[in-house]
Amino acid sequence: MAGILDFAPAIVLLPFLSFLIALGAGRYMPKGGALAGIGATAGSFVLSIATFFAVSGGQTYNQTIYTWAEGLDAINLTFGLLIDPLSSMMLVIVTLVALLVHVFSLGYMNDEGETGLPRYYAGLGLFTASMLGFVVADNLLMAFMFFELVGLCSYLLIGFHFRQDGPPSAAKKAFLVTRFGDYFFLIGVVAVFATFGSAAFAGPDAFPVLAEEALNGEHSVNTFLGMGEQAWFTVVGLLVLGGVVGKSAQFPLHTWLPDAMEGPTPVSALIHAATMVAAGVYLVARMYGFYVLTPTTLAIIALIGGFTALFAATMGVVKKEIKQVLAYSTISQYGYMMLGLGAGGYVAATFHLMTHAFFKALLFLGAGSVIIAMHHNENMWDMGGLKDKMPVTYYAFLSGSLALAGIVPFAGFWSKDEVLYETLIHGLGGSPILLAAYAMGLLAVFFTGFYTFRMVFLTFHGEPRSGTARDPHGVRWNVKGPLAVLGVLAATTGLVNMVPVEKLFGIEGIDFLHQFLDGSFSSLNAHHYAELIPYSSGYIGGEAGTVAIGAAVSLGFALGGAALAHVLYNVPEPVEHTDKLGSIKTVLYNNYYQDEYQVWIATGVVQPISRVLDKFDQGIVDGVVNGISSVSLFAGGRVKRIQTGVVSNYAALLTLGLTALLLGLGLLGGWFA
Amino acid sequence: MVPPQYYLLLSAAVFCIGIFGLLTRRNALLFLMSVELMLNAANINLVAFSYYWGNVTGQTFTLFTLALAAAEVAVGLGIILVLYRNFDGVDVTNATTMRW
Amino acid sequence: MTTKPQLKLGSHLVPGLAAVALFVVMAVVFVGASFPNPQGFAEGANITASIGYSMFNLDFGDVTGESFLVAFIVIAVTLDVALDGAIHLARREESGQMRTILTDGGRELKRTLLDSDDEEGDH
Amino acid sequence: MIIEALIAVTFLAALVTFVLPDRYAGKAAFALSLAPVIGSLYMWQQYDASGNALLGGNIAFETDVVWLQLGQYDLHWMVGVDGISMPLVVLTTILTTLAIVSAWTPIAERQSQFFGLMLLMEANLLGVFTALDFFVWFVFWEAVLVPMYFLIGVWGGPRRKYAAIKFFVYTNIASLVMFIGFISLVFGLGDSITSLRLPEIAQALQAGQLGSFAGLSAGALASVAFIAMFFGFAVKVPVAPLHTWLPDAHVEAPTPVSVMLAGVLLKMGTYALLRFNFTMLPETARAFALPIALLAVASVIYGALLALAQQDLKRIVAYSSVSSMGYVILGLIAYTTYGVGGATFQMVAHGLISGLMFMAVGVIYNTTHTRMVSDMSGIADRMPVTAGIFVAGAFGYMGLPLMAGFAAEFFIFKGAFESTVMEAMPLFTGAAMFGIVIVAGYLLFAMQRTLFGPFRFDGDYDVTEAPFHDVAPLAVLLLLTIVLGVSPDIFFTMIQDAVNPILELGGAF
Repeated sequence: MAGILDFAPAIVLLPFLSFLIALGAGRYMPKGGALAGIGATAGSFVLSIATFFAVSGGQTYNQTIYTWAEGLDAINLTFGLLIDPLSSMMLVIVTLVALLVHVFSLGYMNDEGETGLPRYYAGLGLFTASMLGFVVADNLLMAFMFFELVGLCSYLLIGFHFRQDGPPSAAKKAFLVTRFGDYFFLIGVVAVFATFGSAAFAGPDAFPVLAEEALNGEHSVNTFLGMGEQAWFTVVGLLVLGGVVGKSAQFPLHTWLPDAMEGPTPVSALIHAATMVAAGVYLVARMYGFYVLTPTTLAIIALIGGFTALFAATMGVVKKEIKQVLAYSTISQYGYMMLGLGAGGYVAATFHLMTHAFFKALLFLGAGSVIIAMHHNENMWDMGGLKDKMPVTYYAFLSGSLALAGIVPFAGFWSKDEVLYETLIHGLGGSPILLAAYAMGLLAVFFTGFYTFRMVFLTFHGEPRSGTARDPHGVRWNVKGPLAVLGVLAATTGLVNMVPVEKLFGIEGIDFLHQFLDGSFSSLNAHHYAELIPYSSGYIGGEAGTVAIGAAVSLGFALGGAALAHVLYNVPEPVEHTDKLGSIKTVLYNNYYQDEYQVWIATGVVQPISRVLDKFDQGIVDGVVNGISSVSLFAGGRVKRIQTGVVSNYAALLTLGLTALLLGLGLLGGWFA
Repeated sequence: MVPPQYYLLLSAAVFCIGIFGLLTRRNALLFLMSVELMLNAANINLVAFSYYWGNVTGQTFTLFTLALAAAEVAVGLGIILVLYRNFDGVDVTNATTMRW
Repeated sequence: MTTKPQLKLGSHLVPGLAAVALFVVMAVVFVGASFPNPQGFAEGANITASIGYSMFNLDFGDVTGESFLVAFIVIAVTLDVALDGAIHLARREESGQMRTILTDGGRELKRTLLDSDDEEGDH
Repeated sequence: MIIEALIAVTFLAALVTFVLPDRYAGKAAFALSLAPVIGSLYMWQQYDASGNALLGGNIAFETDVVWLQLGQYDLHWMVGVDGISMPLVVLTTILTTLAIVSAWTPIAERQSQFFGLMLLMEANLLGVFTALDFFVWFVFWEAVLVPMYFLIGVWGGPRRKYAAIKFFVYTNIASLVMFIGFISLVFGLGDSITSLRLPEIAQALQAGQLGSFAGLSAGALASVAFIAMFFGFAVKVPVAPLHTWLPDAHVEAPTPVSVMLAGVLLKMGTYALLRFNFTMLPETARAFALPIALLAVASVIYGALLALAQQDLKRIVAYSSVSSMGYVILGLIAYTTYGVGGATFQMVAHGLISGLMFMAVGVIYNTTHTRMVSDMSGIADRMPVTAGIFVAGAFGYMGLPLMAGFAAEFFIFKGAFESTVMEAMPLFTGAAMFGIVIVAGYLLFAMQRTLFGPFRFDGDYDVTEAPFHDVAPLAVLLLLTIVLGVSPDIFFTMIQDAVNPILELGGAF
């Protein structure tokens, strides 16, 4: 297993190869280049598993493999690989989900007779390669570069059906909103380079380590705009956070994710559930050593996370299309992860990241199979009663929903509960902001439970409400296979880190994920972060007591939400209860008018400014230039009049000229006095 | 001995009368006359200074200017003839085509 | 009903003021100028003869002076040319279109050239 | 000797093309233009210069011959190449050849004269980038305008005469002002220099030989000369308020001429700025850091916002050239390795990318005969390959990583952020960086309206995929952009080697 880490670059290059193959020879290959994609992702998956075991054996790998720009008297800009528990875990997640999505795409795209398959699989291949490149990046610049490439692939894949009007504008919106976030991220990257001179995550000159030493006063770093070191690190942290908020669709920049549902469902599953949206949270986890040093930034992250969780969950309640509900649930779940990171729960957030990747991918693929059955009609009110016609999809979907809602044995419960637990104990330990965030997170659990089961009951339970719902179009193994695999994963991944069980029943050593994440470089492991977090933890009735109470409360809320949904929607003829909300429904349905105000900023503010500028430019700047030329033309016209053609005038001018000359010379020469 | 200023004054007067004629008249023939006048003003100067320097060059030169004046009038009359033919009249203000 | 000549006064005399102005300036200058006494000629010097001699580069004359032989020849040629020019200008044409020196500011030439050019078609 | 050969061959090629019959002119011009390409690649392969040509570095392929006496100064024919001019020479030759190939379809009449003028312009451009004596340089600098005037004026669009005259007069006045600035500098140096060779002048200035001239003290003279030269070159760059000739010239010029105009002619301005203003008068440059940085940021944001309001595809790309050139100015004033090096790299990168974008717009124009965004939509449906390359080029323009645009822009941002020229430099850099969001905005918006959505076209031409020889130059340019993006070190090391001596002067370290 030792040499396996040298094959790490292959993980990234295999999907890139499949991209080239699909792009070049896709037309001539059976299934439009899908096989190349499946082969590549399978290869990467195997390699990732091998890397995973090598890393859990205590190995780590941090090598620079390519010098991008060699600075003669300045620092070099390089690409390198950093394989440690966090990145190997993420490698496994991304490659597994990518593989399953590729297989699923056979069913979703090929069988449905889509055209342009080579372009689709090329896009998927490039996306997987860029995402893996981002995961293994060893410095902030490489991370930013692949961060942007991932944004490009999401643009290409959302806009796959470019012949209609919807997808291209959704793709444009997605790219622009994330680009706005990446603007701040780019300033952050440049600021880190300027402040620390290097942007490496790990190794001797890693910038989190330099920041830590700078704060302890061991050596000085150049700060800018006259700020002190602490203030400047907070600013840099917030700048990078801009990119994270954009990519992980957190509160202000979340509007692109629901529109991104215009893309094919496997794309939504891969990109907008499991991997790309996770890039932001992964980035914060990657440079957590830097964020931990600045408590204000952590508090802001926690607040954004908590608020987004609640905010998105409320919007998910009233949606009609199955994919819209899942989109808002994704935003909400990533809110939890940000909450976990903000509250100092590094392991909790990473745990939720992993479990969420599986069950959300499962839910999206389940939705995909339902959409195939419903001939691409996503409206839940036309579905109903699919339970007995699509058993495999139903049970997998159910396991995913239970995980999402956070019901005990399923993965979602353990990870979400741990996030809330960390927030609670650090909140009690004397930071009221975390308590507020905890409250928002808790409330969101109730809404999550409600909309999840509302979705399940509307789609699978009750009487079929439309013709297609009565005899849905069957799905083949390539759809059911991935669903089954993910269904099992959604149920079992919780066992990896059952903290409450460990604390309540005192069974030491079952928090495998915690130990796993401790095996990294000294500056990157969970233990090191635990020491640095600025919160102290307070308990009500001892540690075990708080765990029990926390778990009970969150489970209670989840079950409450589920029960409400059961009461309202688990009836043969469910009716639109959300109308009772009246005006609140319209506000929720229109997503608190977030879309409108962002579109207004783009079209209502920026475009008129540019039109005014254009008129200014044409009128005044160009006017001045043309003005100067017209002055000379006008002057020419005037002077021309002197030449009248009459000889006497010329004689007169001559005489006057002579007189003036004589006068002038006379005055100068002193002839007169 | 008459000091040269007065000769200069005389020639200036004659010269300006010539110009006055040139500026105010509209008949091309009178232009010629005025020009003659101006030329002779110059001759007055020449002779005056010939006397002033006690050198005969001035006077010899005057002879040449007289000859030249004759040549000039000859050509002038030719031009006036053509002017008359083209613009049926010797009124100078009608012939305004010699411009941009 | 005598038709005695009247002095035609009026606005056409305004340009004349330029001439008057010129005279005034010159007059002021000349009056203010101061010249030493003129040398004048020797008593009884035969000036006319001297002019004659200086005309033909002979320097026997009582009064010195430059020689003008070249000028003499040139002025002779000039007079001949002037004479021919005058006759040519004055000649009334007998045959066809009179190709005299055009004084129409080149309009005729331009019209003939451009018309022919326009018919060729635009470029 | 190679540089003289290169220029001579290009001149000969131009003459030969002039006399060829129109039918063969296109193909022959392409064949003939391969010679300078091979020549420049050979030069690049043999390249062995180190340090800055003006500051005593050893110059590659240098020839220095006295050929004229002009009073106190004897004029040298001095040509040579260093890290800054080598990439630009290679860029010029490659871009001209590709522009010639892309001209086969659109240029339908008087082809021989068209291609002759293109090669003539290339020869002059090579002269500009290799000349190291002011007299020779200025001759080539003015000579470039003549072919460009005719190329725009004869083969251009409806308002071509207005655009050509405006371009010519505007640039000419600018070079006049620049000339006055430089000559006052030369006179200020008095008799401490015996020739107009740029290295000699630069080193004399560096040694503080600048005396007073025309009543101005040395410092004031330096500032006046700097401002005059900056104005002269800023028109060519173009910098924000002086840019109004660019959109007209681009819109009216035929596509291959636009490619050359955006690809290489704009770089003459920035190259000259680097050679004259920022190498010879570093202290004055640093004294003017604030206004120059303001102009740079204004160019970026103003150019980008204007592009957002345009309806004509070519005007969009033209205004975004103004915006990209603003980055170069920001990089130059930063006086750090990555700043000035990045600026020089951006000259090459922008040359390739704007060339690609103009060609792509041109290829679409060849079939649809319209560039108005509102006249057409869904072009990707009928022209998939061209649309694909257009999208890739647009993303390259937006600064997508692993493409040359990003490399250049990142270097400039990094260099400008950490620059010690001014306290507020990070703020300026942050403001300028907002340009990447606006660029993404209008390019995506334009692509969405023209390429995507259901196919609709008002004109009566049948829109079909472009022929191979139109798409091939596009593919070559895209490939070059990616290669330069993945490994910018091809040129970047060479550029840094030439740029670092300037920085020591500017006291940046």
